[in-house]
Amino acid sequence: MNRLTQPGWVRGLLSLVFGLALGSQGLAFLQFLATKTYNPFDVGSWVLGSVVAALTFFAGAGGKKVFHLALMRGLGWQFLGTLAGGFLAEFLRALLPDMEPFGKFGFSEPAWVLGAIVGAVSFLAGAGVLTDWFKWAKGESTPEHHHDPDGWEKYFGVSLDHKVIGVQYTFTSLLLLSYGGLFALLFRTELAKSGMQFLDLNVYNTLMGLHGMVMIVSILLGIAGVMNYLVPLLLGAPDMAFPRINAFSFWIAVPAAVLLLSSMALGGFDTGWTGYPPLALRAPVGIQMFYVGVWVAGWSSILGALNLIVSVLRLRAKGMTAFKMPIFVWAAVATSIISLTATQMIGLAFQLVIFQRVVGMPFFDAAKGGNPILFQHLFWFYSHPVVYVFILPGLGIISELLPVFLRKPLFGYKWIAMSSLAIALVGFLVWAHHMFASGMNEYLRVPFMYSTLLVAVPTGVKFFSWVATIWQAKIPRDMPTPLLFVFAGIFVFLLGGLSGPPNATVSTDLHLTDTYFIVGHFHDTMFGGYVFPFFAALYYWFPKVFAKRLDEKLGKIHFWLMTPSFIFLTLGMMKIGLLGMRRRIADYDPALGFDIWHLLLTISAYLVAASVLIFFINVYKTLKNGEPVTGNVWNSRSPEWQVPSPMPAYNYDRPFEVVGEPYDYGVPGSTYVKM
Amino acid sequence: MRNLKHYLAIAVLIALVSVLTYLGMVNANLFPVEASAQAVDIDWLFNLQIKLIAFFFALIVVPIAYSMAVFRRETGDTSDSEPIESNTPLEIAWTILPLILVVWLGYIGADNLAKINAADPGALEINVVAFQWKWRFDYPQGFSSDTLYLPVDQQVLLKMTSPDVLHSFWVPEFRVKQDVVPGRVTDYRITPNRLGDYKVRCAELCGTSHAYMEAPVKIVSRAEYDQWIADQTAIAQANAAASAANPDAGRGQKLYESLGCKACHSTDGSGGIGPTWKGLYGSAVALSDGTSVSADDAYLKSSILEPGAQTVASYTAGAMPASFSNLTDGQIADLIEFMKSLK
Amino acid sequence: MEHHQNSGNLLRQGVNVFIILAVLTALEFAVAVTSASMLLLVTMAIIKAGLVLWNYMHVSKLGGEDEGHEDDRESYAFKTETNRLGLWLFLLSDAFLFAGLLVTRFNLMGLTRLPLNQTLGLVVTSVLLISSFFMNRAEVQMSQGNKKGFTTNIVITIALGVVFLLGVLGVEWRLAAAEGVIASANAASAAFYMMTGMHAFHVLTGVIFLLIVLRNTGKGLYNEEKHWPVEAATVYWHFIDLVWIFFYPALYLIGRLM
Amino acid sequence: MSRPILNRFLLFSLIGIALAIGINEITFLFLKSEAGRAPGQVELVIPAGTADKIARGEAQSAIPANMVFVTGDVLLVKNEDNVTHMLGPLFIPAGASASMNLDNAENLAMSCSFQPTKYFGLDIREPVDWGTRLFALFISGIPLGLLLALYSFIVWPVRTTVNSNQ
Ligand code: HEA
Ligand code: HEA
Ligand code: HEC
Ligand code: CUA
Ligand SMILES: [Cu+2]
Repeated sequence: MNRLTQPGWVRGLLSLVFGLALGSQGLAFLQFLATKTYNPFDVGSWVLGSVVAALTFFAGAGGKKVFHLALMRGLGWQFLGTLAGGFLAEFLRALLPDMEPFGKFGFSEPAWVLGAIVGAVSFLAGAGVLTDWFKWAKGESTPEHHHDPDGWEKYFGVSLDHKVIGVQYTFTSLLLLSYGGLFALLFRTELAKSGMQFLDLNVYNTLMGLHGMVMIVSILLGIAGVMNYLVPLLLGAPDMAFPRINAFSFWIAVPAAVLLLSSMALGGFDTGWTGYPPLALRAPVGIQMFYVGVWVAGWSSILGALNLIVSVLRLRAKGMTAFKMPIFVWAAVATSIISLTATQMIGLAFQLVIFQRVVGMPFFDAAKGGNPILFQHLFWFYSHPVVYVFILPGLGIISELLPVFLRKPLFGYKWIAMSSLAIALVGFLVWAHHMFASGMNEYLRVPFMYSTLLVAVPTGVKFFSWVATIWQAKIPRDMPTPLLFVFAGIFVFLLGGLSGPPNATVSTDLHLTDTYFIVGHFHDTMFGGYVFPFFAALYYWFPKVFAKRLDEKLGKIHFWLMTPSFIFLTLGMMKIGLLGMRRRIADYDPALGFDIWHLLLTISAYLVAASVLIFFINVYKTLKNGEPVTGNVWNSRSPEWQVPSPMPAYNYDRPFEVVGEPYDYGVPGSTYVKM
Repeated sequence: MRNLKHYLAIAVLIALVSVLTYLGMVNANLFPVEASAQAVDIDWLFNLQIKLIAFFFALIVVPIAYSMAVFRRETGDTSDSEPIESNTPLEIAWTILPLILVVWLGYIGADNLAKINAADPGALEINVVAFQWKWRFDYPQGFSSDTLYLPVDQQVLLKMTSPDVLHSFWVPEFRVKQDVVPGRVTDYRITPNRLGDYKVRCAELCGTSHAYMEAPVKIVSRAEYDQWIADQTAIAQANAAASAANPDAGRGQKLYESLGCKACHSTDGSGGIGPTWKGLYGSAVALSDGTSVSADDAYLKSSILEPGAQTVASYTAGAMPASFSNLTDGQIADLIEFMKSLK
Repeated sequence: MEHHQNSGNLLRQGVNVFIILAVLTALEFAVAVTSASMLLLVTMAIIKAGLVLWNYMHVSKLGGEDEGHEDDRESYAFKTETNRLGLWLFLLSDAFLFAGLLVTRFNLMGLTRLPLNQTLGLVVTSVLLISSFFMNRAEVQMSQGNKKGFTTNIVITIALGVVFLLGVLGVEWRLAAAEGVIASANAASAAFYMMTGMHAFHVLTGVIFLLIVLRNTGKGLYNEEKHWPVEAATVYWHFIDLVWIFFYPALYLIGRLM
Repeated sequence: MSRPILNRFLLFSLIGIALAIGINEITFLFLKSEAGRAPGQVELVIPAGTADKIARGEAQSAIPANMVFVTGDVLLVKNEDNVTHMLGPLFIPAGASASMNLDNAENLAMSCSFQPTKYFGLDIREPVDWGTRLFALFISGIPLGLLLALYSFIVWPVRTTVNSNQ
């Protein structure tokens, strides 16, 4: 860590400013060449400029050495690969009759698509993620383990250690959270007042759609981070079952994120995160980067889930039967079942649109026998279950932390475990509740209403069990930050969950669909089910990872700034939604009288962002000045806390054995694991 | 016995908080006025939902808050809480009861859906075309309108379709929403029951100007409606007669209305998403690359066929759909003839 | 496992299964040409899939009997079992992709089908089926340490795989286009090209996988005890066959001619 | 997955589906719409004297101006009038009949000689056939079954081999 604190910082900051200026204005200039209008404040250019700035920052801070890092190599190769793929496609097109090579954004659209794919693969090859596999194919053997460099460098290189990968995931997730949040702040500022202020309509739509998808990818990486770090530790395994696939799953998400953001430079897209055709067929080339980016990120989910399920099934410690697994492991398995299978459907849906745009296969063109509704079915077959992917690990964290802080067993452990599976499995058959107004088969709306409402039952079981856990527990006086976030998570998720059934009954949904009520609903569920528990997890396991404890005072400021403003934000959204505020509009009718509401919502959005900024400051300060703590900070029974922090390379030097129940706090003489 | 006291206390508190939450929500002015018979049914279901929400909100929040207040750890106490593991009958109860509840709610929901879908065979049928980014209402009398006039207390059946992308028909005061899907006709049944002016607001993201895709709805008395129909029919006939005099421009005007050019181009010099057509023909048009061209037949034709090729200064390139490139030469000639007539 | 059985038994089992599969395929063809009962066709496809899963892909090895080395997590047997689980989960995931393609096909075409060349369809289907038979032979030989037999059989499998690819991409696509099944003309045709294309892509990766295994066998990397990559390639290859067992009726047999 | 677990899932899926049959069909009674039937043959009779009536300008016709069909229906038009009638592509001489297959879900307005408005509306919808109903059962029944099955493992545990590797 200390490398980051040396004067490199100063160099880094200077390079950051330089990179930002160069990146944004360079892109604005390229745009000038293409469109003959020069706009130095173009939002897209600035966003991509900030990507360049991040790179120059690290280059400046780390000096020459940085270019040896896998991350930098990978990005360089992705750039070259994109060019190579693009030129290859243009060359092939030049051979065909009646094809004009090159287009508005330099390459023509097919060339961009091929370039994007080749670029992503080049990233992986260039970073060195595929090296071992190439060797295996050639029949060479490779060492079982790789040695990671010391210090911060290991986080920028290809490591096979699940703990390093977990941190890499989490860091990337926070970076994307900042991007997504920044987009939200931009368009929220635009919405503060009716009329168009400083964004144009297409940029608004692009920011809004990217906000959605970048946040979703951020969540996927965030849960992958927590699961990667924790699950092997909880199982007592030295690593995941397939460390190389694990590294692959993480690294493929990096070019995916770059692709997603690069859609801004290629004209953006105006479809929102759902990317419905036929609108998507008319969107600028940017939508292709969006599709390809999500498609690539999907492989990260699929392979990560595969790895996790195998690890849980094969690598449990001695004595760890199904109902003695930590509850978080149950949640992780349930989540992974969804990611493993359903993700293929969004991949397919996007693939079909990509092919329709590039090759003209008319899957969604009604005039040629296509069906736009088909896309929605394929899309939601993934995108509904995925909302449970977001929350199950979060709810697992809640269930994991409550007993530790309340010193009381988890009430109804088995019921909570089965509820995770139940939510995941039932969640597979409810997807069409997003399509109640779409003109789908009339008759099927009712069974989908039933199945959707059924999800309330296992979710309810979780809530009731938490309540019973909390009931009569000795709740600590000082309220440690992780516990605060757990309580807020329960509360906010309750708000989100209870706003679900009105969407599920068809006739009320016909009023609610595509309004800010839905926007309020899903921000509550995602924050309550993911963001709040995720922060709880960060505060809770930070001492395990870095052997330093985050500052409590800043933590509490973070909490008390974030929670009320966030709750106000979403309840306000629900209110104006009910009154007639449509979603995905850049401007609204002043006659509706929403101006004041929107202004308040924008202010609360800024407060939420400020609280996250405080969290970042806390992390930075702690890493720099924090006192080392190596012990069982929270007095937990869980195995990872029974050994000193930080964890050594292959976790436990001797395998442990499970001899009791995981959450028997307060039961005299009981232990969970024998080290 | 000590516990009984606590259970009684939270039971009372839950009841209290449920009622207060419910009252708070129904008095928070959450809904626009009800302007259709369907809205009345839907709001009934909303009210039921609010009751459930209030109850379950209280059921979860009250015991947690109560524990925080009452069972807080004494300062200096470092012992563990009393270990209560699990209680299977209780778990079964709070699985089965919500299960029964949601099945019942599903049944209520289906019943409610059936009510709002109930078809009146005598419903007035109007065709609706939604396109980027305008609504057009085609009345059975053979004219179209930008405003949806509806007689009060009669069911209407809107037959909706779109030539381009998905849109969604929503009048918040009617509650019901229905997507408009290219390549098929979707139905929207509503029985307006309150006089007044409302707006259709497109509720499905349909591209750049989705935010502005609104159209007025007027619910008027039967007599007013009949009068309006008569007026419109007369105007339509007069127009037909006028265009009979200059048949090409007349056909052009029809195309102007039916193709949707009207959505963006005005004929009276006022602004819009695209430049006005008034006085366009023969004028010098300043383009965004700094040059200027004369708006002759060739230029106009290419502007229609390839809107992206030359962009008029201060307008967004690509805002005009490229989907008009399949117009025939004859249709384009008619359109240009119509532009010529707009001096 | 296989060590206990003699090679004659295994060969006979492979042949028997193959014969049943062949007869069912012929029956499918006959049923479709005469009456096209969807229910019957789907039932037959499920039976065929079951046979392949059970006898060629050895689904029972999954979590079935443990190989008794649980305590030694560094052992080859333990790792193989772990790898096997991973591979099957991957196939499960991939199966969702193909299921999605089937959904797409039925959504866009309903109970109609495209004017495809029936004879050619039957021929490529048979080629893939026969390749599965030889793949099974190859695996049996490997588990008995007969590298030469293995090599012969795997070469035949690869050759049949290439023939299948040429048959679909080179001949079928061309004939279909001549019949008016053109990808950009209508959604149904597009679905046809997407399905066969995605399947062919998997066949291609399968062929590459087999080539790698073949080469590494030559280098002496596998023996009758330790040959996980061979098993993986085998299971993957049969999976591709399994997919086609459903694609064939979906594309060629089910529904009225458009 | 071991056999007892699998059996439990299967058993409860069946229970779930059985319950769902009740739930679905009761609600179906409420929602029963015009399209809630299987495809079949629909007969339309043009009564004698229709042409005369139209010629006289009598607005009322015995035939509805709009009809709802489901895909797969066959519309059989019997002409009992004494003149030839037309319906869209159909040409029906006096006393004869003609039929039309309605294969695609669409909303048609066909020109027609036996309606005062000279127009006949055909609203062809997807039928609620057995396939749709089975799908509906699947959608509501399977989740219910899964839910019950999962919790049943707690209330009536099974002996499993999943944990036997310990
Ligand atoms: C983390 C994410 C998450 C979660 C957990 C949920 C949970 C639920 N969601 Fe949500 N939803 C989204 C994210 C999420 N959703 C997103 C992102 C969208 C919009 C996508 C887009 O269009 O962009 C959406 C949209 C959405 C729609 C479509 C709305 C529309 O566009 O028309 C519907 C409709 O049914 C719905 C329903 C539900 C239901 C019933 C639940 C249930 O799971 C909730 C269950 C929980 C409870 C009910 C509370 C606790 C239970 C009890 C206390 C027991 C007793 C209660 C009862 C018996 C009622 N959601
Ligand atoms: C996890 C998912 C997630 C999260 C966390 C958020 C967070 C926020 N969202 Fe999000 N939102 C979605 C998922 C999410 N959203 C989705 C899926 C959609 C639908 C999109 C669509 O319709 O297509 C949506 C849509 C959506 C809309 C509707 C837009 C529209 O329909 O037109 C709005 C409007 O207010 C909104 C607001 C916000 C705000 C204010 C936050 C705030 O909480 C954000 C707070 C800010 C941060 C968390 C970042 C803070 C950090 C910094 C500022 C640090 C500075 C930077 C550096 C250090 C580099 N969101
Ligand atoms: C969605 C909005 C939209 C619709 C619908 C639309 N246009 Fe346009 N049109 C524009 C915009 C914006 C411009 C200016 C930008 C440009 O030149 O590309 C334009 C420019 C033009 C021009 C050049 C005008 C000039 O001042 O030089 C012509 C001619 C034209 N449109 C014809 C048509 C015709 C004919 C139709 C209908 C068949 C039509 N437009 C429909 C938005 C639209
Ligand atoms: Cu039309 Cu939005
Ligand atoms: Cu959903």
